[in-house]
Amino acid sequence: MDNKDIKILEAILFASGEPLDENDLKEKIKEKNNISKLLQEIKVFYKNRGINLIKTGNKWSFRTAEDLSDELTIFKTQKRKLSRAALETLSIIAYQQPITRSEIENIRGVQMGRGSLDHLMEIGWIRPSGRKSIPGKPTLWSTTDLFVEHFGLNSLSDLPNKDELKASGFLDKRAAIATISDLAKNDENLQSNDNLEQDDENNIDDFIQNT
Amino acid sequence: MDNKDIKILEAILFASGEPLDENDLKEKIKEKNNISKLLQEIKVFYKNRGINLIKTGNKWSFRTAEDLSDELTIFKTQKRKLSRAALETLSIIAYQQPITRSEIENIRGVQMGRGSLDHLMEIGWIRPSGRKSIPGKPTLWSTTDLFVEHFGLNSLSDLPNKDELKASGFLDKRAAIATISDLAKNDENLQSNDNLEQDDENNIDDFIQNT
Amino acid sequence: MLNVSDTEIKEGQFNLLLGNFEGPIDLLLVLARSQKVDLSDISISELADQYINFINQYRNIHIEIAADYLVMAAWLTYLKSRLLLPKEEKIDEYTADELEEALKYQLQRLEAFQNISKIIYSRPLVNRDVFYGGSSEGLKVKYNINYTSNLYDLLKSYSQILKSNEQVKQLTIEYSELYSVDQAVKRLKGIFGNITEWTNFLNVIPNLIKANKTINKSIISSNFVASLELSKNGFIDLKQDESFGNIYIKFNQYGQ
Repeated sequence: MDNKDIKILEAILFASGEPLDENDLKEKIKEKNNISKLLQEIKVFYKNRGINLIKTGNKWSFRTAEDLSDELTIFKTQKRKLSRAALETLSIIAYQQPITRSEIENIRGVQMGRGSLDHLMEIGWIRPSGRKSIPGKPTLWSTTDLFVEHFGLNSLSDLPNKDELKASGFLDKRAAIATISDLAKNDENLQSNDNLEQDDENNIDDFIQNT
Repeated sequence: MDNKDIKILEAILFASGEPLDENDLKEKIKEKNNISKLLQEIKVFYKNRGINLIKTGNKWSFRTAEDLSDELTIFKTQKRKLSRAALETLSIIAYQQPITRSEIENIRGVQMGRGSLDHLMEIGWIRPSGRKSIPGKPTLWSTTDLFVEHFGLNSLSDLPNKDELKASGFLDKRAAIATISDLAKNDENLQSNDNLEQDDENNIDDFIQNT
Repeated sequence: MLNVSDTEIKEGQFNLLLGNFEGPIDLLLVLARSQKVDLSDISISELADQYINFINQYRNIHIEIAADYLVMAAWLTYLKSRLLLPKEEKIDEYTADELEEALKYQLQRLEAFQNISKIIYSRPLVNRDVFYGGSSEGLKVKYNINYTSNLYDLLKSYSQILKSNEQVKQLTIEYSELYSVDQAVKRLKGIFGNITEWTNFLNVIPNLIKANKTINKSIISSNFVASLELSKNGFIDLKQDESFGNIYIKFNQYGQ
């Protein structure tokens, strides 16, 4: 192989040890217009080796091959397992983003376990991404680039079984059993009917609005 | 290439990032007697690539091709976390901007270390934004667009308000032990509030960190 | 993964069991799977029975059950009764069929996401299954400092400030004018003789001090709790003819 550009790309990707943006890689080579083709060539070259070239989002990196997971457990640094709740919450956000907390709760049929969202955010897999224009302007949550990278996805459209879920109507943000909570609310209303009106002491302590 | 042993050797040499003893490598593969032959094969395979397999003494390692070292400089980012003091100052400015230095000190209950604001300004996350019309005309501080961008926000109004912080688990009092260590950290912080930067000693585990 | 078998229920670990579920719908889903048919074919009426039995058995061993589980039990009872009725006029804004459909949808959707979350987590994860590596030895390296503090750190930091500012420095417990259950029990015992006929509960409680709603509420609720206590001990009888209807109270002359 005599292509100097390929050698340069390999060396940089190898030495950096972290995903690199295609645009930054371009800067390093001569035939800048060839960048995609060259990267593709390298990818093919390593296809069946112990190291693979992977693209996630717009970034490229060398990683150990997927099928060697069992042989490489010595390198494993993941210490804690995600809870089932956190994992379900993460998947719902991934497929339904951007989504509000109460929409997530509606799907799971349970109030968000404490720590779920902040925990996922601490790991760096989700982020707030704007607010929904409904009363209360609740925060919308989305996944991050790090999520895409960590789960080895090319992009969000690469999420497994997405079409299937869509076809089944499970990606509609339909409040399925809003009816249940409606009922619960009705009960509340009936109970407090005996002219004991509730004080409207809502606890809104909205810091941003105060400032 | 169908040789699993070769794949394993490549992956281990790649992931470890440092020279490995031939005898240790032997342990990881099936055809232990083949080790020298396999390593030789890999060496030949990478001969003209951007990455070479090198033997020094009895140890093997991948490194970038020698003929590239002269012309290639790569940039690596050194990751650093803000000190707790700087982070607190920044978060107060983010939520309460525009705000004066003494107002920040008031909220934190501690005098601001010299250079705290300068440091944040140097990074480019805060900027002076006019003066407050009270005696002394103190400078008011606000966050910059770069701040919004770095923290992955669409706009400042994306910052969760107090109720949302609570709902997302940020205001949870966790285990008693955590609370005690938080208190301990508070003390620490009071003692060393001049200490602006702190190295990567964050508690987020490597799973998250190493990427 | 979660297996609710009878044996599990009979053995002592039962009281830990509810903690295995992520809420009522999750429990329902596990029960539904035990019917071993496609989720769209499950019998909602049977499912309602299963759920209510489960909750009742659970309650025998472990009194505290989160309110949302109880709300679900009540709702299922309601749904079941609606399903049993002949298909008649619309009583409510939803027909029984619509409610049944909505429940099935909710179950199927949750199941879909539970499966997805397993699929996603079984993907090759960085630092669990696949690894970055490499070494920059041999290349010239220049470093730029990159501050990695992220939004999480920022919010955490701000939350710490909010928390520490909220910490109560000194706690003073103020005198409460709320009406206590003890007071109510004493008072009700004092007027037993007068309540020989069924009397509206609201008529036996002291005049409400209209100025303060909170105190009014406390009077009503402590009298209600007191009357439950007294009826449990056999001093009085209580009755209510319909849901949310008036509550009637009567002295039980055969009581202690």
